[in-house]
Amino acid sequence: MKAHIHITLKQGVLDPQGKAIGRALDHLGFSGVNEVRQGKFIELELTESDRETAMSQADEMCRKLLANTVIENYRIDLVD
Amino acid sequence: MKAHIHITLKQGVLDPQGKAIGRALDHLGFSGVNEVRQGKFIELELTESDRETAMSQADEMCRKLLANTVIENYRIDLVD
Amino acid sequence: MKAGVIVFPGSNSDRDVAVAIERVCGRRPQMIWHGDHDLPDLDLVILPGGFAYGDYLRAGAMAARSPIVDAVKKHAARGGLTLGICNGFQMLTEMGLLPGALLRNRDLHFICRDVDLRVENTNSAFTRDFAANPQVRINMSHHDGNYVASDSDIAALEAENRVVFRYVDRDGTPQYDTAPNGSTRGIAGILNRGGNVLGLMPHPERLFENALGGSGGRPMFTSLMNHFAHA
Amino acid sequence: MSADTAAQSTHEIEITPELIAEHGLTPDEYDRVVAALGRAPNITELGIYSVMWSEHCSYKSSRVHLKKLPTKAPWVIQGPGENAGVVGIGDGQAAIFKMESHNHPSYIEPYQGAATGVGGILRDVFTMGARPIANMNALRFGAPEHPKSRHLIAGVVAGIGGYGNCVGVPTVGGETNFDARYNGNILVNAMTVGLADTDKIFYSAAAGIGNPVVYVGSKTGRDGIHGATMASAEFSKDTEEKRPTVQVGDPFTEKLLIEACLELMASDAIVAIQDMGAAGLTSSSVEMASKGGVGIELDLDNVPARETAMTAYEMMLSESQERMLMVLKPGREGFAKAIFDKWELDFAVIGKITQTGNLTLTHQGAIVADIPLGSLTDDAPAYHRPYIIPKPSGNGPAADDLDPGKVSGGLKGALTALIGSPHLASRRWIWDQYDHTVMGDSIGRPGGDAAVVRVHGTKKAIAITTDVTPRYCEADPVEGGKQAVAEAYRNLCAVGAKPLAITDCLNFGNPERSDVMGQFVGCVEGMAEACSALMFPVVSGNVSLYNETNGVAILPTPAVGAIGLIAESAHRATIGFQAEDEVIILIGGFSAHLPQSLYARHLFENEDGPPPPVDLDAELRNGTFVREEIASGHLTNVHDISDGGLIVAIAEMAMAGGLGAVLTLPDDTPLHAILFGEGQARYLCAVPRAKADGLIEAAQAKGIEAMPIGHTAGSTISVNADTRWDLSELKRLHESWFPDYMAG
Ligand SMILES: Nc1ncnc2c1ncn2[C@@H]1O[C@H](COP(=O)(O)OP(=O)(O)O)[C@@H](O)[C@H]1O
Ligand SMILES: [Mg+2]
Repeated sequence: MKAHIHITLKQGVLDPQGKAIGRALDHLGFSGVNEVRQGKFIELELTESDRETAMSQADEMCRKLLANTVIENYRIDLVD
Repeated sequence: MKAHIHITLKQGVLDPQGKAIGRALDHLGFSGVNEVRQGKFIELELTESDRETAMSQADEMCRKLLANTVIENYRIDLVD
Repeated sequence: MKAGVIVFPGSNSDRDVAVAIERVCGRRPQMIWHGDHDLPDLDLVILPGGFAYGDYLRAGAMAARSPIVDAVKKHAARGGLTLGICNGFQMLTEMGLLPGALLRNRDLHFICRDVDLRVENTNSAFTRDFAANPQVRINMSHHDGNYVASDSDIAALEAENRVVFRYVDRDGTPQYDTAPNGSTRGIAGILNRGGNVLGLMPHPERLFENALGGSGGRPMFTSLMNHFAHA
Repeated sequence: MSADTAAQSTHEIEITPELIAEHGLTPDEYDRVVAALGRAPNITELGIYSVMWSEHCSYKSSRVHLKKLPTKAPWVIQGPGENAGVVGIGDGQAAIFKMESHNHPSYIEPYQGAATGVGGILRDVFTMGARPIANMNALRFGAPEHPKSRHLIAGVVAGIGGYGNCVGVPTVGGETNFDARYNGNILVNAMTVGLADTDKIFYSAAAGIGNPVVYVGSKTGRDGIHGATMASAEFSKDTEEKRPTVQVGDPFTEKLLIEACLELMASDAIVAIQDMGAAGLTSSSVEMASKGGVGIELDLDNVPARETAMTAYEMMLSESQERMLMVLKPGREGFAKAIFDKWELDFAVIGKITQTGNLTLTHQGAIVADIPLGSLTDDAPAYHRPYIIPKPSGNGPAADDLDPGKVSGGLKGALTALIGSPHLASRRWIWDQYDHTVMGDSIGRPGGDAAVVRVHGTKKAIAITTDVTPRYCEADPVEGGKQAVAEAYRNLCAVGAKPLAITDCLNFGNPERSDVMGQFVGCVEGMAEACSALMFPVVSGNVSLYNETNGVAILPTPAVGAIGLIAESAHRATIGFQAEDEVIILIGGFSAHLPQSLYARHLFENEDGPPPPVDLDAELRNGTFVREEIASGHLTNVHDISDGGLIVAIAEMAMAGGLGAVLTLPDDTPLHAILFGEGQARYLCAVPRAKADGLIEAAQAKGIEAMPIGHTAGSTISVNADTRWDLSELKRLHESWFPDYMAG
C-alpha cells in the first residue's frame, strides 16, 4: 500500500520560499498569480496491507518525523 | 482558481531526502517502509478563471521555473 | 584578463572571488548586476557562490532565469570562458549549459570543510597550472553538491575527460562512492564539450593564499591569467 | 487627541483581571499602568505595556545589578544601551558586537528558533552601520541520553547553519555543553561581530520633529505574537501544547536587508535606525522615540501587512522577522525608497516624529493608543528582588577521594574517557555544518582557543571567543562569574589578541526565587570584578531569566562573548603542535585543584566543593605576557588550560598538530591531580629548543611561573615514562563521539 502525504505550512506561517517563487514568477512575466505556498509531497511504500493499520502507522510517522507540527499540517491519502 | 502542483523526481533519479527519511523512519522503529520519495507540493492561487487558460499558464510556469525537467516530473490539478 | 562577476540577490562569495582574482591576477573583476541585460566586453564570466534567491525552490533555479542569463548564454555560445563556483555551478546546470543537476548532500547536512581533489584534466584554460601538482586541497561549503546525471551523460563526461575535479582520499584514491556529499563518481567539477564552461562545487577562492590555510585553489586563477596572457 | 478617544476607540475588549494576568502583569503593575495613563488602558495599550514591561524588554529584575558592570575603557565608543556595543580598533575602524539569547523559541521549534536567533543578532549589529563579519554560537543542551536532546541539537545546529550560511556570514566558533539541568530549557545564545568606520556608526535615538518614520524589510504577519512575554515566562507542561505562532526566518530577505541598509547608510539620509526585535514595532518605536526624548506617531494603516484584518494589537506585538524602523531626514524618502525597491524590499512611511513625548497610534481613522513614552521605559518597574548568594559546600573531595584506581583503565582510562565524553569530544560535527570560510578572512577557524577573522584589506584581525563554565557558577557564583570573564580573556590572549571588551548573555532561572536571584547577583558581581581587573569592559548584552521547567532551573549560565585585536595577523598562535622536539612550557604553574573539575564530576559524579579560585592578577600578568610574546613573533603555538586540566590541553595540542609529547611531571603531588586539576590562569606553549630558556627567563623576570614539562615527539603522549596514550586512538575517541551520538 502507498501513502501519499502532503505537508503544508499552517495558515499564517510565513513561507519564504513561496514568497520568493511568487516574485520570480512575476519577473518571468506571469502576472496572474496571487499567492504561492510551497509544501512537501512524500510518497511512502508500505508493506502493511490493512488500511486502518497503514493509516495509523503513517499518522505516527508524520507526527514523529515527517511533519513539524509546530508549523506544519499534514494530510495522508492511502493509495492501493 | 487554484493550481495544485506535484513535483516529483523522475524514476531512477537518486533521492537523498527520501533515502534519509527512510533511514530515519527505520531508526525510529518503523519497519514496514519499503521506499520513500520526497517531492514538492506547490499551491498557486491564480486570477485566471478559465480552466484551459489556467492549465496552460500553470504548465508554462512548471516548464519555465517550477520543475527542473531534467530530473523532475510535474502534475497539475486545478481546483476551484 | 577582463573578468566579470555576476551579482545575484543572495550571492555571498561574489566579493571573495573578485578579491582572489585581483590578488592573484592583478586586476579587479567588474561586478555585474543580475538585472542587467548586457555584458560588457569580458574574457571570463563568473557565476559566484552563495544562496541566490535563498536557494529557494531549487539551488540556482531562480537565478538561472535572471535577465542577465541570455547574455551569459551568448557569451558561452561564442566560446567565452564561463566559470560557475558552487551556487554558480548549480546555476549552470539549471541554465542547461552543463548537464545533470546538483541535489541535496547525501546526509542532508550542509558541509564546510577542506577536501582533497584530483584535477583530472589539466588541459583546460581553467586548469593548466594544476598539471605540476594535480592533487589539491580546497574548501567545500555547500548544501546541494550531490551531482547526478543520466548514465549516458556520466559516461560521456568520463569518456571525454570532462570530469575535471574529483573528490579523492588523502592518498589520492578516488571517492567514486564515498564523496562527502554523495556525488556520483566523486564528481566535484565538470566541463562542457566546448571546454569553455566549467562548474565546480568547491571554492578555489577560499584557499588561494597560505594565510587562509592553503593555496590549493590558486592555480585556477593563474591558469586563467596565463591563458589570456598567452592568447 | 485625548486619552478618552484612545480608550474608546478599540473593539471594546473588556480588561479583566484574567486578561491582565495573561499579559504577565501583576495587579500592582496594572495599577501603575492606570496611574501612568490616568485611565484604564485599552487592549492595544495593555499589550504594549505587557511587552515593554516584560522581563525581556524592561530588565526589571536585573537592571539594578547590571549597573555594577564596568562599561568604560579608552577604546570603548559605545557601551550598553544601544543595539550593540562599539569599540575602536584603530585606523578609524570599529568592531560592533553583541550576543543574544533565543532559548525558549529554540526549545519549541529548534530549527526556526535558532535560525531567527541568528537573524535577530545580525540585525542588532548591522543596524548600527556595521557589516557583519562573523557569527558565534554558545549552546547548552540537556543530557545526551535525554530523549529530546538529539532532535534539539540537530534542529538548532541546522537552523544556525541554515540562516548564517545563507546570509553569507561565517560562523567561526562557539561552545557546546551538555547537562541534565538543561533538559527542559536549552540555551541558544548567538553572537555577531561586525565592522564599521567610526564616523559611520548609526544610533537609535530619534530626532527632528516632523521627520518621517519609515518601515523597511518584510511584511508584518501574526508571527510570534507574545514572543517577548513568552521569553519571560517559566515553562510548564502545557507550554508545549500552547505553541504560540512560531516565527519563521527568511535569511534570503535578511541578506537583501543587510545590503540595502548598508547601501542607504553610505548616504546621509538616516537620522536613526533600529531593528524590530522582540516586541517588534512596539519596542523599536518606543525605544527610538524615548531615547531621543521626542514623541512618535504611527499610522498603522500604512504598515505593510502580510495577512488581512490585522488589528492594531497584532501589528504592534507581531514579531515578524527581517524588519527595521528608521527615521529619515525630511525629503530623503524617495532616495531611500529607490534603494529598497532595487532590493525588492517593502518600504513604507508609517509615521512621524512629534514633540508630544507620547506614542500615538492611529488605525482606520481612530486613535488606538496614546501612551506617555516615559512610562514604558524609564518608569517601567524595577525590582530589588531578595537574594541569597549560594556558597560552595565545604572543601570538596581530596585528591585521595578521587583515586584513578577506581576508574576503569586507571589514569590512562581517565583521559580516554574524558576526551571521548560529550563534555570534551570534538565539536566538528557542529562546525562542519556552518560555513566558516565565506568572506575569505577566517584565518583562525573553529577548533582553536579563539576564532580569528581578518579585518578585510588590513593586517589586523579580530579574535572572538565565547566562554562560561556553568558548573563553576553553580558551585560558587562569584568565582564562576570571574572565571567566565577570565577564560574569555585567556582564550583571546592564547591566540595573541589584546582583549578589548565583552558582551554577555546572562541565562538564569526564576529571579523570584532568592537562590536563583543570588546566583544572578553573584555571577554579575564576579564578572564585574574580573572586568575591572582585566580592563575588559562590558559593552552590550542580554538577560534571559525564567529558564526553568517544572521548578528545575538551568545551571547559572552567564555566557561571555569577547573580542580582541591582533595588530599583525601574521603574528598569532594556534593550538596544534608544530614541530618535533619542541620544548613544552607550562606558564602559570601546576595545579592540583580537583573539586568541580570534569575529572571529579564526570568520572566520579562528585559535584562538591569550590571551583578553582580565580587570581585576577595572575590572569592579567600571564595573559599579557603570552600575548606580547606572540605579538613579537616569539610564540606561535599556545593553548590555554581549561576544562579537563593540563593533560587534556596537551592532548588537544597533540591531536590538532598530529604530533605527540613526552612529559616529565613532578611526583611530589598525586599525578592525577596535576593532570586533571583545573587551576586557572595557565597556558601551555611549545617552542624550538633554542628559544626555550629565553622564554622562561622572560617570564620569570615578570614574576611568572614558567617551566619546561617535556617536549613534542612521535605519535604518543607519555607521562613519566609509565603512562602512555596512542595519539590516533585519542583522536578516534575525540572525533567519533559526536557523529556516533547523532547517528544513534
Ligand atoms: N557550537 C559551536 N559552534 C562552532 N564551534 C564550536 C561550537 N562549540 C564549540 N566550538 C569550537 O570548539 C572548540 C572547543 O571549544 P571549547 O572547548 O569551548 O574551547 P575553550 O575551552 O578554548 O573555550 C572551539 O574552537 C570552539 O569555537
Ligand atoms: Mg581555550
